[in-house]
Amino acid sequence: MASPPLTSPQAVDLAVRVGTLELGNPILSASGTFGYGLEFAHLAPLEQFGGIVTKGLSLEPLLGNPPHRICETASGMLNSIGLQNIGIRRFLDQVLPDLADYPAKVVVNLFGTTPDEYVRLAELVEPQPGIAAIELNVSCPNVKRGGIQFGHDPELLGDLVRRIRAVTGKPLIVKLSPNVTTPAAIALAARQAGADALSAINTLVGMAIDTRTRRPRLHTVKGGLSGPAIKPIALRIVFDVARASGLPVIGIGGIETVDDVLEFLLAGASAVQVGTALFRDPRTAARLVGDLRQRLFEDGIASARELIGGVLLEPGA
Amino acid sequence: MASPPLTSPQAVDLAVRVGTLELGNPILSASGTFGYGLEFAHLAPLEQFGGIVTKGLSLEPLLGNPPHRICETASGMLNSIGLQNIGIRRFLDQVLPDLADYPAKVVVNLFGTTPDEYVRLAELVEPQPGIAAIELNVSCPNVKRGGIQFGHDPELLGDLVRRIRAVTGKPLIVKLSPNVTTPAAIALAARQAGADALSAINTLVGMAIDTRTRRPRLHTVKGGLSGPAIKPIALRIVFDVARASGLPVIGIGGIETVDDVLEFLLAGASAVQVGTALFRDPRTAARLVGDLRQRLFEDGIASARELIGGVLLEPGA
Amino acid sequence: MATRDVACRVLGVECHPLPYYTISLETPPDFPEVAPGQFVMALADPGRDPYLRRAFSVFDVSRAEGLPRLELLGKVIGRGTSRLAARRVGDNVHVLGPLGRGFRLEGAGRAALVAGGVGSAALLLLARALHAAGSAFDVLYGGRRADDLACADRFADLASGAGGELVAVTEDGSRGRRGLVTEALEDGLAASRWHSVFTCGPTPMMARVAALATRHGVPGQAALETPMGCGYGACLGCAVPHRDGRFALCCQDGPVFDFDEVSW
Amino acid sequence: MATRDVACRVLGVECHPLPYYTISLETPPDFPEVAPGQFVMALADPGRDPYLRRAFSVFDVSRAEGLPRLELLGKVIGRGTSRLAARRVGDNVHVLGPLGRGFRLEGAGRAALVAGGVGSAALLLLARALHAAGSAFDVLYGGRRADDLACADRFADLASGAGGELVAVTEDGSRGRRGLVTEALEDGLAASRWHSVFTCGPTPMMARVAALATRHGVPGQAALETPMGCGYGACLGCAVPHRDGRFALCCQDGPVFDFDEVSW
Ligand SMILES: Cc1cc2nc3c(=O)[nH]c(=O)nc-3n(C[C@H](O)[C@H](O)[C@H](O)COP(=O)(O)OP(=O)(O)OC[C@H]3O[C@@H](n4cnc5c(N)ncnc54)[C@H](O)[C@@H]3O)c2cc1C
Ligand SMILES: Cc1cc2nc3c(=O)[nH]c(=O)nc-3n(C[C@H](O)[C@H](O)[C@H](O)COP(=O)(O)OP(=O)(O)OC[C@H]3O[C@@H](n4cnc5c(N)ncnc54)[C@H](O)[C@@H]3O)c2cc1C
Ligand SMILES: Cc1cc2nc3c(=O)[nH]c(=O)nc-3n(C[C@H](O)[C@H](O)[C@H](O)COP(=O)(O)O)c2cc1C
Ligand SMILES: Cc1cc2nc3c(=O)[nH]c(=O)nc-3n(C[C@H](O)[C@H](O)[C@H](O)COP(=O)(O)O)c2cc1C
Ligand code: FES
Ligand code: FES
Repeated sequence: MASPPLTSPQAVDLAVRVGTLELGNPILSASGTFGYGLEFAHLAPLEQFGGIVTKGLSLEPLLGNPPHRICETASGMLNSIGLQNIGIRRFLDQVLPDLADYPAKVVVNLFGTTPDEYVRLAELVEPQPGIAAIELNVSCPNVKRGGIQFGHDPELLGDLVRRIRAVTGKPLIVKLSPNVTTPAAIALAARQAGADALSAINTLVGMAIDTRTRRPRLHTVKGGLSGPAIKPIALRIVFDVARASGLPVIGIGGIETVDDVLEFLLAGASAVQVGTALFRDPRTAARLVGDLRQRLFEDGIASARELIGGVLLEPGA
Repeated sequence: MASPPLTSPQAVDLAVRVGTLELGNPILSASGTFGYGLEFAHLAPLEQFGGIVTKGLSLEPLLGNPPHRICETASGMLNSIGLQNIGIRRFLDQVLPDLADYPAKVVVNLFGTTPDEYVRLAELVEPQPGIAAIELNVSCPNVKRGGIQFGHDPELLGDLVRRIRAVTGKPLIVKLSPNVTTPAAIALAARQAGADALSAINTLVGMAIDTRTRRPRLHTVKGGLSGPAIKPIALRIVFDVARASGLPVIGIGGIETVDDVLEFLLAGASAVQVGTALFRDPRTAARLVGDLRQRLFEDGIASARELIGGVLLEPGA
Repeated sequence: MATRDVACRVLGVECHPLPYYTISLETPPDFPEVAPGQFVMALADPGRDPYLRRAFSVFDVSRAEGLPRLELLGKVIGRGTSRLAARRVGDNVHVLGPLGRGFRLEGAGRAALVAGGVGSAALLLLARALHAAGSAFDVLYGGRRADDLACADRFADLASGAGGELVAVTEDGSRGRRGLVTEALEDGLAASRWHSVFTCGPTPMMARVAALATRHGVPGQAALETPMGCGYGACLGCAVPHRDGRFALCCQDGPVFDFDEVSW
Repeated sequence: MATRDVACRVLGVECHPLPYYTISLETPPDFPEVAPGQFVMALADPGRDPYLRRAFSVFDVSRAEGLPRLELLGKVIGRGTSRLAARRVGDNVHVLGPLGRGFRLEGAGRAALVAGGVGSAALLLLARALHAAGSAFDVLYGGRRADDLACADRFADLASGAGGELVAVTEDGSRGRRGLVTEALEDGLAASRWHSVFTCGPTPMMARVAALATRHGVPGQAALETPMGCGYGACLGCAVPHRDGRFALCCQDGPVFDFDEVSW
């Protein structure tokens, strides 16, 4: 490498950008896996996070699904929380002000069941200087269009993103569902509709049955699979959508070790989100920041940005 | 239960049918994970298998992909063998005759890159009394239709199955790809085109990168994910396609324990195939037959057939 | 709320007999005080099988050579509990805790502690606290058979030292009274023996305990069990249907709930 | 081909020092004879992390109290090798083996055994066999530093007992000759010291060894390493590019190949 030798781990530059979103380091907490962040400040050094993606927020508070909501599977878990959240207004009034004390960038994860709901959410978020970016959870069924998920249809997705784009100047990140034949087609539609970035992946639809009771392990029968089990799928989708869309991508799915972070950056991610691993160990995200710094130092890599998309392919691949 | 009490594990009836395919028990080896069966008779008691699904067979022998072809992932593995096989003719001439010595039913797994190839394969298989059923691997790109996978397009799939149906009276099993938005739509197309049964799932497309070398861990960059990691996804797809199509289904994906077998039967599978677990332990399939017998005995269940589709759902689910 | 995430050295594993076992862990000196009914999330093995931690009530605490010790009472059920049982002296177990809201002792009066099998794990510290506070209590300890009443003698000593007794109940009659522990409870409630009831065990048992106590106008608390993804409020996986129609979090709002908080 | 799948009791784990270790396993009495260069697939832990077995050359075999013992030489790299290193006396390790095609000794003449690091694991039984056959041989044992030459003394004893010697080579010069083991090989080949070469180590090293031997007209065999899903021919994951344009299976056609079989 041509760069001057690094004198210490502190000399490593971890800053990355995801489009216009600038992050002190590429490690964020994933939506729905670390609440609104603040609640867990006693368990994890929030100030070290590159960013915090909030629990999914809707216009009105949601109570969520009845139990059972989770079960463990091989190297992963299924969840069907039912998008329980405090609602956008309470978030803006009661949580956001305190989050301002942390250098971590705040990304709000938004979802609705009609485009109007998404637009209204974006309008409420737009004037808030404390919010650095919007992540759209599009793995929700559009109630007006017969319940097809927004994220499963390029046209539906394109219309949705266009309408939100019209009301916000904040970096707009579309979170991709892995449960589609061609994620790249959805990614292209997002780009054409004005999205600034993508995040991938949300959970895969799965199921488990308790053979003693013969009942599904989740009240809702099916739920979302997350954790290390899904990492290979996530990595493939990040690789594909980064190449197909040219948009910056935030990689998500089973990230737990610094090697996982490097894999996603090499595959084309500009940053990553850590989800299920936080349940196992709330300090995972902060640990990864330190481990990444140390690893790049040891490998003589001056900036995390050097890794992005750096996977070496045979000519023609 | 109304049935008379079981006097011994031997009294449990393990026989199942998958459409017109009758099996002594519901445990088969999965395609590509136990060769042509015979090679491993010294390591596993083949005679206990309900059936053996052969390595995928094509008209001409295939050499397969250059290394690396596999890598381990969390509770699973990626493979990109490249469908290496000895070709249908050598199989029929040199392997099939010896397989006749075993009570396990022989299911041939067939693939091609044009519908004509598939039809030709089915024609060669049709006169063979030693072959109990055909399983179609439709996770191959149709070279004539721009490389879209047969299994990703209901229309393409329907055309393919119709043509094969026309030349064979053997039970015809369509093996579903999990890499689609709506497996149920593919299942319906298979049914309408005359398939007798479905098997699900094939592997999920995934990827892994060696962070030391920055190279993909597989020569082909992407590969198929299998093993316990994918079980929740497989179970969901089995549940969905069994209900949507009404066809009998053979469940595949991460099966390793008797609880896994029960889960798949309860979700709607009439039989199961064991794949990756055979790599870890070649005796897995035979062990599962014994464990299933013992478990049903302990639970006082007279026949494995009682379990099929027996998951208990809340009203309305 | 002081919660720590610490590596604890295994001091010993004892079988009572299997599937029941106790494991003693040496914690760092500054490990916080544990309230009766609180729990820890334990990671027995650095590997991914199982991937998530498992919740364990803090069965007992002690001090030796200045270092606090935690004792957990486990029952081998699946992957998590068997991993923990397989630890050996000198191994490390990672522990996040103490977590959750424990039992509230105010106004307990003469109390019934109703344990179902390994549910007793949540009740020993409570028995100690009642004993220390000079409150009388009985321990109703139920199981299928004698072996299910692991560490019953510890409860017997504490109860008799506090002017109460251990009432052992087994379904097969192999120890103590034959029948269900809830039958013993019902008899005592009918005789107005207790001012309060504390329980931990299988959910159907606890629901029955709560119904019986409520019918007799006796207040009480239950230490609930739900699947838990994190134990500290992040996953929202541990929903408990609350009487008010909302969902409480077992790990944060509980695991101990008043009988009348829960929509059983 | 006799292959068994057996649970073996761990008799001991020794560090040489870490990351290198040897583990001794007690096999059932009827465990088959192991040929030099053969390997086993070991499952160190009943859990799923890692999920697949790992291949280990059989480093040594012995007999004690009538029971055959296997010794494996491991280097801690990732999840599989560290699990195995963490086993304790009395634990069980599942072993499928012996597997594969070992070294062919006919016409070895005076031989060079070229080991790179933990690749030495495949060469000790070979050294024993040559010693027993009265063939002279030298062992060229290379590594980064002295610690990488685990169990070098065993090789030294065997080699000197057979009229040869151990040539230790380290990149940092901390033991023996400074440099690469292939340089030592080249010198000996130039001096026509050997009739055959046997090697195991990192693939680039073996490729160089094969190229050098071939250039000097000396035949040889290499014990190759590839990722292995099953070790017994089922997964087709262990492809080795063959000179004839096809793919050989490392686990079945190898792991030992003649230098001129492999498309390096
Ligand atoms: C607050 C709290 C405190 C707890 N305290 C303790 C404690 O002190 N000691 C203790 O041993 N456990 C305790 N548990 C339960 C413990 O955390 C585990 O969830 C439980 O033991 C099963 O974990 P596992 O990994 O062994 O089984 P898993 O592998 O997670 O599951 C095993 C299988 O068994 C089934 N299963 C679950 N429960 C039972 C059951 N009771 N009987 C039969 N099958 C069952 C599951 O459906 C699953 O199929 C507590 C739980 C909570 C929430
Ligand atoms: C026929 C055969 C015989 C073998 N004999 C032995 C033996 O006797 N002793 C022994 O210790 N091993 C032996 N191996 C290798 C062993 O089977 C493991 O594959 C290897 O040690 C890594 O396994 P792991 O689970 O520790 O690492 P994994 O968790 O599987 O991989 C760890 C990581 O390290 C990387 N990696 C792989 N190899 C190396 C390396 N050499 N240096 C640095 N990083 C690496 C991988 O890319 C991966 O990212 C043999 C392999 C074969 C095929
Ligand atoms: C319990 C739980 C709740 C989640 N809630 C949300 C959510 O509200 N909105 C969202 O976009 N994703 C949600 N996710 C998905 C995660 O943000 C993430 O995309 C996924 O879990 C994969 O990452 P992981 O494997 O690191 O967990 C949730 C995941 C889990 C496990
Ligand atoms: C190494 C390997 C090779 C495979 N080859 C084939 C094949 O030739 N044809 C096919 O239809 N499926 C093939 N499969 C897919 C399996 O039959 C099975 O659908 C999949 O692995 C999921 O099951 P499992 O998790 O039990 O392995 C292969 C899988 C593996 C792991
Ligand atoms: S266990 Fe995760 S919120 Fe309670
Ligand atoms: S390792 Fe599976 S075929 Fe060789």
